Amino acid sequence: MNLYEYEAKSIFSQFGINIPPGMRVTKPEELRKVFFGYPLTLKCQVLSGGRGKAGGIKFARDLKEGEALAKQLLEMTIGGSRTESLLVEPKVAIARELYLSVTLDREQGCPIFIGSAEGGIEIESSANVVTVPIPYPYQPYVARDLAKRMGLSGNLLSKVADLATRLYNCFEKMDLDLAEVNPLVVTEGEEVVALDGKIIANDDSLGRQPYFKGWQSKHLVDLSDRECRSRLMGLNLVELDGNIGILCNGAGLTMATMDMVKKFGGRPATFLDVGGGSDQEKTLFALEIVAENPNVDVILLNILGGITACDDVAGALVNFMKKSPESRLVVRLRGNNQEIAEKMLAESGLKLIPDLEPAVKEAIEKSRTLAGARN
Amino acid sequence: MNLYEYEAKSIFSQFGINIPPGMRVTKPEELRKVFFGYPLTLKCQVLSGGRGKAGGIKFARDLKEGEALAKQLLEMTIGGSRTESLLVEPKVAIARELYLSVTLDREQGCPIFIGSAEGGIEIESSANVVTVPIPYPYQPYVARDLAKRMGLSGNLLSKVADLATRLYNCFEKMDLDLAEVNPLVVTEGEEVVALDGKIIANDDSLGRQPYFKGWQSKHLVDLSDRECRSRLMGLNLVELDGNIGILCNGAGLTMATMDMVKKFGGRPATFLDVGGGSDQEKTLFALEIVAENPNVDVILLNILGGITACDDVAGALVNFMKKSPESRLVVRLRGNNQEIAEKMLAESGLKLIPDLEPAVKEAIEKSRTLAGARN
Amino acid sequence: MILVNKDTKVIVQGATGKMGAAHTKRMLAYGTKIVGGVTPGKGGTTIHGVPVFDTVREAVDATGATASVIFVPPYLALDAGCEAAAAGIGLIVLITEGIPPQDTAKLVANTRARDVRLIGPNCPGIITPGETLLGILPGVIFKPGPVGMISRSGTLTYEIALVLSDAGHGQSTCVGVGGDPVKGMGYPELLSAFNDDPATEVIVLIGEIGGSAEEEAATFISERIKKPVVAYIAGQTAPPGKRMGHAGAIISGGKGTAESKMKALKAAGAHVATTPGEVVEMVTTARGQLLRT
Amino acid sequence: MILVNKDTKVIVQGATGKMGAAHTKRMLAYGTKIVGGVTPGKGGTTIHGVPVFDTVREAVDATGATASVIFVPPYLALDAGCEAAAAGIGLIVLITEGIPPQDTAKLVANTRARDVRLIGPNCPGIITPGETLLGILPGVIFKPGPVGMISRSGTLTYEIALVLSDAGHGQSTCVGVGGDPVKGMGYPELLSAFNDDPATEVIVLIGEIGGSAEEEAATFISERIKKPVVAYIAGQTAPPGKRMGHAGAIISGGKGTAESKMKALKAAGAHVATTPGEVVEMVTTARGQLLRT
Repeated sequence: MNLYEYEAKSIFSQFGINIPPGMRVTKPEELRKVFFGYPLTLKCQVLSGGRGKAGGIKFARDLKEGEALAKQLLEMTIGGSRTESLLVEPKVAIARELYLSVTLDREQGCPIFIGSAEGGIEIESSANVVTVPIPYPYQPYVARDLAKRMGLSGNLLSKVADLATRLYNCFEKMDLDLAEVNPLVVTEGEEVVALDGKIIANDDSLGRQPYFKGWQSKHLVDLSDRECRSRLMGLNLVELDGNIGILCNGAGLTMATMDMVKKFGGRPATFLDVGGGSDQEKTLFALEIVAENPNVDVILLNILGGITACDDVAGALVNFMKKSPESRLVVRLRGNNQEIAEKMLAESGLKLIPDLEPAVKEAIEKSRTLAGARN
Repeated sequence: MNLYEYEAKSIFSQFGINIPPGMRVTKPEELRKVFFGYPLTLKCQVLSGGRGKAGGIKFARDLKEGEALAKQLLEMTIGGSRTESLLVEPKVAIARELYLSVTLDREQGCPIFIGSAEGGIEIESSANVVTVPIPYPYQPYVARDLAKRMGLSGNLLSKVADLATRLYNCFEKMDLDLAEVNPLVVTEGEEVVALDGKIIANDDSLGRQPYFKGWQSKHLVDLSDRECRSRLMGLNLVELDGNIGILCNGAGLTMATMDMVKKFGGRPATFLDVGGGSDQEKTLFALEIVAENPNVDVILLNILGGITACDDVAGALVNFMKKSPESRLVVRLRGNNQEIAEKMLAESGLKLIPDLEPAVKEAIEKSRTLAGARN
Repeated sequence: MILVNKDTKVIVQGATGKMGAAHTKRMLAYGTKIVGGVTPGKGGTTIHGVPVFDTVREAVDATGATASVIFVPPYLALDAGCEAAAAGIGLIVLITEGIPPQDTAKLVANTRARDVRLIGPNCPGIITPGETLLGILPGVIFKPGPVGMISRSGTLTYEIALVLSDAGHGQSTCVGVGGDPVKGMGYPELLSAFNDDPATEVIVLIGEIGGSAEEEAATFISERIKKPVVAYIAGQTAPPGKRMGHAGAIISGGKGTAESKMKALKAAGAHVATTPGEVVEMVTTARGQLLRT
Repeated sequence: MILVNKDTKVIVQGATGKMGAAHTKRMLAYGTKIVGGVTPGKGGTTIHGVPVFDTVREAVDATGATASVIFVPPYLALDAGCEAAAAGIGLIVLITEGIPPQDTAKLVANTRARDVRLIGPNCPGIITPGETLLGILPGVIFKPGPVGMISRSGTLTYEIALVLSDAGHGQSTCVGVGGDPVKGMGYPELLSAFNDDPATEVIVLIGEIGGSAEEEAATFISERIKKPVVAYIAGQTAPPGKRMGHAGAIISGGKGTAESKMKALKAAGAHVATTPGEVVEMVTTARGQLLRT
């Protein structure tokens, strides 16, 4: 779950990380209540990246200019994401910019600090980046090692190391995937301040983080309505631009099926992993949400029963076909309780295809026919 | 720092450990405000042990009996410790009593759980005791291992294990030396409740435990006034029943000096470790607090300079002798800056003895003369 | 075969839960030596004829088990894994999906320090066909034979095992390492184990988009692996920036593409298939060449 | 000599603090090879001619130090100790007094897992007379010779070393293990090291009331130690239930008395003195016997 900058900063502040004074604004006239002086920085609150380049950050010298800019910024859409509000802060006198983040490193299997003596950058493409693996249990010397490797010294080393320790505490206590400060600025008064902040909360941990309770739905704004509803049902839906809706159990099998559809000349419309052990209700929901997409001509359901019992899937299919014609369906079903499933579906006239490659080819064939019929 | 039962239970409760409803009472008439029904348990709040045997726990069937008992209990002194208040609780219907504690095991160098399927006992003398070392970082399976070894099973195993995990969390987060529940009772309704609780907070950790800020002075009630004032100055004073006041730097040397005084026929009046690196002010305070004890005829100061600089000690002696005659003093002083110290003290006429055994013998000799003169 | 065989004594943590019980039954039916279940508070009962213990330590003491399959809920998995490691279990197969990745990282640190092998989490487990099954793989699909399989995916492994079995290529052992970004054993250790396993002729490596484990495996293959490797990467047509089902399956910052992985594996001398059907063809070719050499 | 000699390269953590600086100066004067100090934020400066680094890792990389003497404040000691261990320091001498004992327990777990030797906390350190000094012992008191000393006390060690030196019994190495209840190296490891040390003829063990370390040492002595051991226990007249200066020096529940320790040591064949003077006599006797045998 991606958080807005103002949310991330509020969390940082609770862990003792310096942030600039700030105010969230949803209407231009709220600027009158700003309790700190001009010039102001006005920043679009969006979940997408690249805000600065897109013109989502402006500076105002006085209230009049501020209100005009606020009006304009509040209407912006950046990278497909609508501006939720503005974060207004006094303009900071910057002596130096740094980069600092904590994330999990999948290859090393542990959290890492990422730091750079260069701030405000795209960290993936920067040369001056240092990383330090973080052992568990944490001790603050790891942050000092980081600050040292970032080339810092003196008081600045100690201040940045202290902030890095707080950032790690925040990362661990709040179960984050990413806690990033970019840029971390050193002010002309030698204060170390998180000028911009990004937090990605771990989705699997939301259930044990009371702070984030109820936050999920309002943070799925970069997903389509159907992707969003699927996520809230615990399903992983990705919408693509083709006409074959693909549903499978298991992420790898769904990807492989999608790849095969494409390879053999078809065009996938959805990637939908119904997950392992999914029940009848969930499978029905999955079928319906795929069918709902107006681009979908054919639904290719590919279930290889491991945890999933085929009869549960068949039950969902029987229900689905009460409302939707079986003619759009291509079903590959194999695994546990396969015989029961076949019996259940025999009555409906739905033919099961036991092997994947023929099923994929059948779905492509059917999609061409149906797409042709539609045009 | 020993805590009162009501303080310990309040902390337990903050960590999610079940405690009986309770009310602290400092006057008999406060019993009228009790918000739960009779019969009541009235318990003396004292820092010493053996409260039950000493008659410090009574049961009242009604308010009248309660007030009479409260009056009586509030006046009790148990093991030299005055009753601070009463803790009043409803009488619990007990199905079973257990024992549970967390403490540091010095030999294994780690915290341990101590448990027993027998409660309300002197744990040192009980046969049914099991201990489980606690690895760091903590995981709750350790508490289940404990509950299993205590011979528990079923729901009770899970409930006691859960409580043990909370007790450990309390022990770790609050920097305790001991977190003890004795007895831990299973009620007739199968609830697991901490019926009595004992906490010893670690003295060296008080500085980082804001919860305990300002608590120390009111919890030194089992010490004499002089022991208490010394503790607040960071000095370790133990008062004994002899007439030779012993001050040394270092615990081992102080004990060894005390042992030698006794062995050669003297009677130690104080054990005072002025600690390593102690400054002039602290040393002067130490000399004065020893001199203040009316039983002290002779002061034996034994300083072997490691961290301690002899000239600092000499400075304290010079100041001390402005108010107190040097005739009561026997000083053994050796180590860093010894020559400067000798020079400083030469003017006062105080003779320094370089070796310990002669100094001890001199002190004993002098104590006999002075004790004789006094009688 | 690697890691497990018919004599491996196995306990199931979370054996009395819905999923744990169902798969305990299936594993027993497959022939797995399940010697105990562990559910705190249920000690003394039985599940499908297997004794249930309150703690892993008790189960290990009573049965001599050396492996554990874990089905506990996600927030209890770190505790369960540490319990197994502390009780002397040498191989942990962690099936649970949805574990907070920081918990997994802590468990990985714990098992590494104790030299305990961890498979998973979010994985289907291990099968040595005809001998034993630790996890949730559908036993009927797998046949004994000379193909060693390592995979980040569950059902895709079944799919490929199915077409391999149908084509007469049975498997020595199949290991599903799981789809999470942070996990226990990875490709190098398992490639190395298959390389040393006399029962394995050909190694099939099933990867997917996200991370750089396949690129690292490629380096390892070129340096250390003597046996033929057939690789397949899922997500060749996945759009960037989207999480494709598995927590670990995401192309981010231009990294973790199927293209990059396939290129690295090809450069390392592996045979790289684009469909499950091609995997079968390449295994057939590789085994044919082995017979000739 | 054990643990350290004149070639041991030493860093001082907290070298720029008041106490750290004073003892860095004394150690240098004694001849200790202090190759660096560590104080975060003071890197690039010097203290008594020794370069100061920001981190232990940097200091170790630059100097090849293998030992560290720590003088940081109590609540920073766990961090400093872990830093030293992680940077490859093999011997940590932790002088700091007043460390929360749970922090010490965590540091002990960390150093044990890494096979790092930890002396202390709340200890005077180690001296190999005439060679090197790591800590705060007053060098002038100690003389080279064949007596190995292990002690839970600081100044009492100086006292006994003083009377031994005066009587012509110099010391191979003296180790103050510290007065805290939880600590790093204890009697058995050090007894064993002295037993194996060709430069040590007689071992002097200085214990005190509290705990059962001396009783365990007695068992170890009777089973493993071939050299004569002279033991002295402080607190023979200490009242029960009172903490005698050291956090660890307390007789509680009837346990930890000097009587019990002296009895156990006598039974193990050690010579047990009741005053420092008797220690000298017993060492003289033991060395005399060694000469005759």
